Amino acid sequence: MEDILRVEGVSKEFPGVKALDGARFNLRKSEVHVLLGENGAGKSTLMNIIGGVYRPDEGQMWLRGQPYRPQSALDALRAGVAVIHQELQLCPQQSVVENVFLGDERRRAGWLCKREMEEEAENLLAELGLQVDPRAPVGELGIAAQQLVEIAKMVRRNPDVLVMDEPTASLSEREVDRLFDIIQRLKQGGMSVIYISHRLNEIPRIGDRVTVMRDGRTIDTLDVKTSDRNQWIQLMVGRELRQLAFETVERGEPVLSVKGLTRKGVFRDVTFDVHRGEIVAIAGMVGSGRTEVLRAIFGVDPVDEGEVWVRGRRTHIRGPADAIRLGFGFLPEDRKAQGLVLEQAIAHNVALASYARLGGPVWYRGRRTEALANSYGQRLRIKMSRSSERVAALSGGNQQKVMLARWLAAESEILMIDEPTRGVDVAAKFEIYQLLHDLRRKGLAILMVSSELPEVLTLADRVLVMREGEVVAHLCRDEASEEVIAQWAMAGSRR
Amino acid sequence: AGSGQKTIAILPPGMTSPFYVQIVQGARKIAQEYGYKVIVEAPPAESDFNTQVSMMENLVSEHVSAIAVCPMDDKAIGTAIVQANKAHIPVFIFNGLASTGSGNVTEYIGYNQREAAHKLAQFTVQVLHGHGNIMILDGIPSYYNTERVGGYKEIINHYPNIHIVEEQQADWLRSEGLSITMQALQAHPNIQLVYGASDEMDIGAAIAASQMHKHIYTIGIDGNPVTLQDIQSGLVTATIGTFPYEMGETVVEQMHKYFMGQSIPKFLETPTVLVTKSDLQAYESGKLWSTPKASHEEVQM
Amino acid sequence: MALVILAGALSLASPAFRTWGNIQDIVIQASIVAIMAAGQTFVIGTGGIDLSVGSIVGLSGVISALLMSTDKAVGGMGHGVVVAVLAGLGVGAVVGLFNGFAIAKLGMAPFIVTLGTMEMVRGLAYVLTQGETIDALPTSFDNLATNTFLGVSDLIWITIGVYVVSWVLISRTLFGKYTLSIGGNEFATRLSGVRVDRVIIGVYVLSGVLSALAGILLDARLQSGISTNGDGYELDTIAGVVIGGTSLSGGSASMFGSLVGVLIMSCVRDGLTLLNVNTYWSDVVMGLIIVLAVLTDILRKRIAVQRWFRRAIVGRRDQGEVQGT
Amino acid sequence: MALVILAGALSLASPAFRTWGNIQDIVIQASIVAIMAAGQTFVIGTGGIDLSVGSIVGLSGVISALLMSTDKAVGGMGHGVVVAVLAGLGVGAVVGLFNGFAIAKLGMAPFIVTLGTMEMVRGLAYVLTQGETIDALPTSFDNLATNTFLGVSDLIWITIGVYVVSWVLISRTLFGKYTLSIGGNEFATRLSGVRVDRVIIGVYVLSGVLSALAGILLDARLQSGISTNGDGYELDTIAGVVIGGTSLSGGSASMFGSLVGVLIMSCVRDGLTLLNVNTYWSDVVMGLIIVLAVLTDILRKRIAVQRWFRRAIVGRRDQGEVQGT
Ligand SMILES: Nc1ncnc2c1ncn2[C@@H]1O[C@H](COP(=O)(O)OP(=O)(O)OP(=O)(O)O)[C@@H](O)[C@H]1O
Ligand SMILES: Nc1ncnc2c1ncn2[C@@H]1O[C@H](COP(=O)(O)OP(=O)(O)OP(=O)(O)O)[C@@H](O)[C@H]1O
Ligand SMILES: [Mg+2]
Ligand SMILES: [Mg+2]
Repeated sequence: MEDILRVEGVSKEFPGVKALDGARFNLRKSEVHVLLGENGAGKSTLMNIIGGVYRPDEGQMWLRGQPYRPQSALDALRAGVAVIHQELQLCPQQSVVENVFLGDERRRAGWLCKREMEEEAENLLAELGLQVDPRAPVGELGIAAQQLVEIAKMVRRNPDVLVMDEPTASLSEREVDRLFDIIQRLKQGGMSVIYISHRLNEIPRIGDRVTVMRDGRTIDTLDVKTSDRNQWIQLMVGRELRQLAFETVERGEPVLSVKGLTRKGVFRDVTFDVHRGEIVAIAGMVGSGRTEVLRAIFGVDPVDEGEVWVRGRRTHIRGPADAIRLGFGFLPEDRKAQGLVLEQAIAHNVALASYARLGGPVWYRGRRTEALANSYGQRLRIKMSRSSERVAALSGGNQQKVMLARWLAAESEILMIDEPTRGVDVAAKFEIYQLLHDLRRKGLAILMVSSELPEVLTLADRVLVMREGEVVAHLCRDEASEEVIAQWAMAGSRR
Repeated sequence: AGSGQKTIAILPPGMTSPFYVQIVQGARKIAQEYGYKVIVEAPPAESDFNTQVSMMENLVSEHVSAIAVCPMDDKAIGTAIVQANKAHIPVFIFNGLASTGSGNVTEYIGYNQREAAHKLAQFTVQVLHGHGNIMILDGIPSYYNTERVGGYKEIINHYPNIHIVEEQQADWLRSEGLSITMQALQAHPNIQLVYGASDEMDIGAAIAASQMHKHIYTIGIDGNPVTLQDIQSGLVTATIGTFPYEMGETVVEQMHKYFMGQSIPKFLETPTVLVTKSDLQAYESGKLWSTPKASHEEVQM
Repeated sequence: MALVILAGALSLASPAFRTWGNIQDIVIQASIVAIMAAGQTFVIGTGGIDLSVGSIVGLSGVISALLMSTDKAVGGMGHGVVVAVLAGLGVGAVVGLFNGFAIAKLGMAPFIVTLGTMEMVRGLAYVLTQGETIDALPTSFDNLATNTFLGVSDLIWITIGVYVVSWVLISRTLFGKYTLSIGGNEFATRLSGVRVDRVIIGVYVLSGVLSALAGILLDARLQSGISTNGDGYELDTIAGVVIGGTSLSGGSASMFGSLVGVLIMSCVRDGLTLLNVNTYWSDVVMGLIIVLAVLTDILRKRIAVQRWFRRAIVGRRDQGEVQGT
Repeated sequence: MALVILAGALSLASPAFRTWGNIQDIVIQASIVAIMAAGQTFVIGTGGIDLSVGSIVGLSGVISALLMSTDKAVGGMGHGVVVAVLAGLGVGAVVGLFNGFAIAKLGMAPFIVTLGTMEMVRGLAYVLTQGETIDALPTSFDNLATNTFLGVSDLIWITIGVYVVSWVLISRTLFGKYTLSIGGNEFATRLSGVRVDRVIIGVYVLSGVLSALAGILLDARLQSGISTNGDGYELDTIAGVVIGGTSLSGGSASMFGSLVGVLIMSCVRDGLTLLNVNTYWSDVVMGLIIVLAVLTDILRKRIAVQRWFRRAIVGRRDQGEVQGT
């Protein structure tokens, strides 16, 4: 088979980091080529070079046998290379249609064909399983819906080479299935896809070949059919990962009790407990209201009815500050928009919720802050050169670890985590699982939302399933399986 | 101070109005005759007191031979005058007869603003035959505005049948004068005369009236060349001729006398005349100019 | 909305407010700033800001006036009206080009670039006039401000024309779409293959040209070119645009809103004159109105957002259990 | 950097520039705006903007002057200097509180809120003075502007004090950290339990108080309270802050940079006076300097980065290094 894209010896250095160090890579026509690597291995950087966003310091690329040197995203798009970036790149105030068609609008005689574009966008998104008003501003959609819009935007351009950088990081099973159907179809139509993901169980379902990267270098390329998961992990992290086996922990008294919580039009009559030493997971489809429940408990959104009890006391949380004083920690799903102060130091982002504990309500203690960040950096293996570096310079997975570090540092007793391992590599994922388990053993109460069912099953003592704003099932560990959860999540939701 | 050539500084509050441009031109002409070097400095905005004070301080530290300043505010300039005094640089105030907050001024040269306003008020009474409705356009709050508007009202208030139906601030600007007058003429169609505390505001009022096809009297103070043309064309009714060009000449004349060791009065009042279409030519030819006379401090009321 | 309430209140308070002549006057007075606000709306739509608009009014007004004035004493050159107007518009375009280039190509912050050009351009206007008023403009030109067509002033027609064109541009053309996309997320827009630099330059040129047009019309209205013309209008235009509902962070634009915003301010000024409010108090009232206008808007939107949210959910759930809170 | 080059060039061009007295003059002249710029730096650090600072200078100056003036004719009340100064500062705090409240609690855009208060506060100053200059201030007060300590003017000492405190606040306290964090990502900061509203209100109050201080010092310098004082200073302070390297989009702040930025502008004005540049040209030069100062800074950063890290970065606005299309 012919190579449509070939990359040889590409290097790229950022202030203080060598992100790529002689990476090579080849993409055949009509294949789905999976790119694997730990957080910070250089995958996104390589894709940015292919997509014309960065210029390589060294190295060469060929597209369809011709030298390929894109100077801008426009050049790449013109050459038939489209990139769905890891961090969402949408215009929040613009409508769904406007985003889907941005830069490639349908026109007739110079005038925009609004109606046609709306219809096409609606159809395309429906195929991906998203039913939204195409005229609604994208910023008002949840992150999963935004992800689908971003996918639709680039798929619509029908490029020869489509790069997908962690497209499924915030999607739940149903959307992933649909996406894979679409990828299969595109592949049959002759498109070549570079697919990046940290969800290893997706690879056999979608991939033809796998290339593993480590520390900016290409380690090896394997055929998916003739290799297995352990091999990939071995190549990625350079060692075997031991199997996770968590012993169950004696659960203590209830720490958080939610009774009949209702936010009109969003979720209704949500009731559950979380005990000390317990992990409760909320599963459900995208848009089922899981995130909103966490936000409401944390005092970000107002609630219309219902009570929140903490350690046997009724509470009135009016804002995050109140919640944090009660021992809550909340890790939002959209780390870029809601989690991180991107242009500021890693240390600041780690310490943001615990400054007052570091040095009282007045003074900022620079050295203690950095020491704190460094110690969590080591514990969570955050790949960074210095803790005074900007968070924006970290790879996606490492940014996620910084977010987690913030709440660990704040010594929260009730941790609410929305998608704990979004964009985190396997090794780190295991580390985070281990960590959450350790926290549980120390007596924390953990409430998490996850769209990855294996993750839910690995971690959770109990599973709540939400559908259309209501809790439809309480499952204990033994009752829960992927099939049962999926059934509850989807039952009756077909329109 | 250079050994041979003397350097003098002229500090108007702004160089964007024709009035000060005329003064500077007059001053430059005489300075050239006497062989003085002239520095002209003005802040970008006519309300920036601090910058004017700063500019004067800079000139003091440059040791110019004499400074003529038209202060934006007679009190605020005090600090700078004190500094000039310390450096033994004589200070002349032009276009103002009100004594400054502190410091010693060598000579005040200016016309009597209040008296000029009186002349306009008398003209108003005359053309309206003692009864009618009038409107006043104020400038930015300052000594000049206080004197010109206060002086005008002093006389008008004696005539109970003349009503001031509107008084608005037009910031010394033609464009503001225009729009405010338009609005006012809508609200009070019976306005017969508009008094602008400066020519530019008054011309704005005149344009507004002509665009609304209304025939009203429009009167102002300054006597700028542009205004004179508008009087010629019948747009504007009258102004107070204040001889800015001649005032500029006088300033340098007085400096020269001072350098020569001649005695000069503390207060020197330059003449003003009411200019209408009939005596326009006489004013323009300078025939109406009379020698400035020693005077007294103008006290704010 | 706010405009209607305001107009109603003022009509009640002062009968003179209600007259057709007065309404037309308000619009005429607003027209100069309104034309500039149309350009500023585009600029703010990209998330930028153009502080140089006021001084462009001064400079292009002065240059046009110099070219067509017949008064040699002030430097008048006696050219034709058409030449003068085109030159004036050209000046606006050049300043806009400079702004756009520095912002798009050199990556400078719009605020600081246009602050710099504001000073430079104003200075040039002073240099050219040396503080003199440029008068003796051709009558045919002066008439621009007084002529009417179908009983409505030419100035109003021009303003309407500018807004119709601007509205078409912003909502019906790619240029408009890209303008707002850039304001929403410049990087994403660039990644989508849009020539962001060209759009940004275009937006500033447009703002420059419209300001120049405003400057020329102001000449006609004042029957002269004055270097201080338009001083401070930058804040008026921005206030108008923001009162009209366009967010300063970019990404959205309401052309009609900008027009209304400028009209509100003009209405208030006019109302204050008509009600004979003390000069010293009028600034206080003006400031209050600005704050209140935006505040009502915010409160109104909050309610609207709540409503939208409910609708979205109801649509999704096919359930009728949502009631007003 | 730019300041050093500039000062060097001016020293060469005009020997008078080099004198100690002149340098001190420049700093004194800059001090009023510099004090305001310190407050503005905090505000801009949160991603906001405070346009009301100039009019606070006017109002608090007028109120202080009225309280301590011994001239009954203009409304002087003859209170003590301390009372007057405290009242003046209080006025600044109240206006800041109003701004902060409207922005933090009502969610209004800083630009529009402070534009509104700018008008209102200026109007109040007019109302209080009715256009009169308030003089006859106590000598002990006037001396503030002329006294020296260790041969250096009190004004300079106060400015230094303000900057030292501001620097400590921004870089050594949580208030400062939170200020910049809000500018970087307000929502994320709120989610981390920071009482964002309080910080924002604090920032505007600080800006108001520092502006009030500037207004009181300006009174001392001008030996009188004048309602138009501080007119247009809002743009000067913002320009100073931005020239100093603080980004208008918030999240960063360079206190030292703001001081340097204001000094650069003051230097240029002074230099233009000393070099006897035609008044009409000085605005042009001033504008040019603003643009060039920021431009050299951008280029310098680019070159430095390129040097250290080879050809890595082509340089683009927000995302660091996307190439122009
Ligand atoms: N703009 C940047 N400035 C500085 N350093 C950067 C920048 N972008 C990436 N890096 C660094 O380059 C390295 C590679 O990052 P990259 O984003 O390519 O990783 P990745 O393989 O995509 O990881 P992940 O799976 O977490 O997304 C990381 O160490 C990261 O910190
Ligand atoms: N498939 C969809 N159809 C219609 N609207 C959707 C869909 N997905 C998301 N939305 C909109 O986005 C909002 C938030 O979406 P988000 O993805 O955050 O879901 P969520 O309710 O937080 O649940 P989860 O955390 O399970 O994804 C929803 O309230 C809804 O308005
Ligand atoms: Mg990545
Ligand atoms: Mg969610």
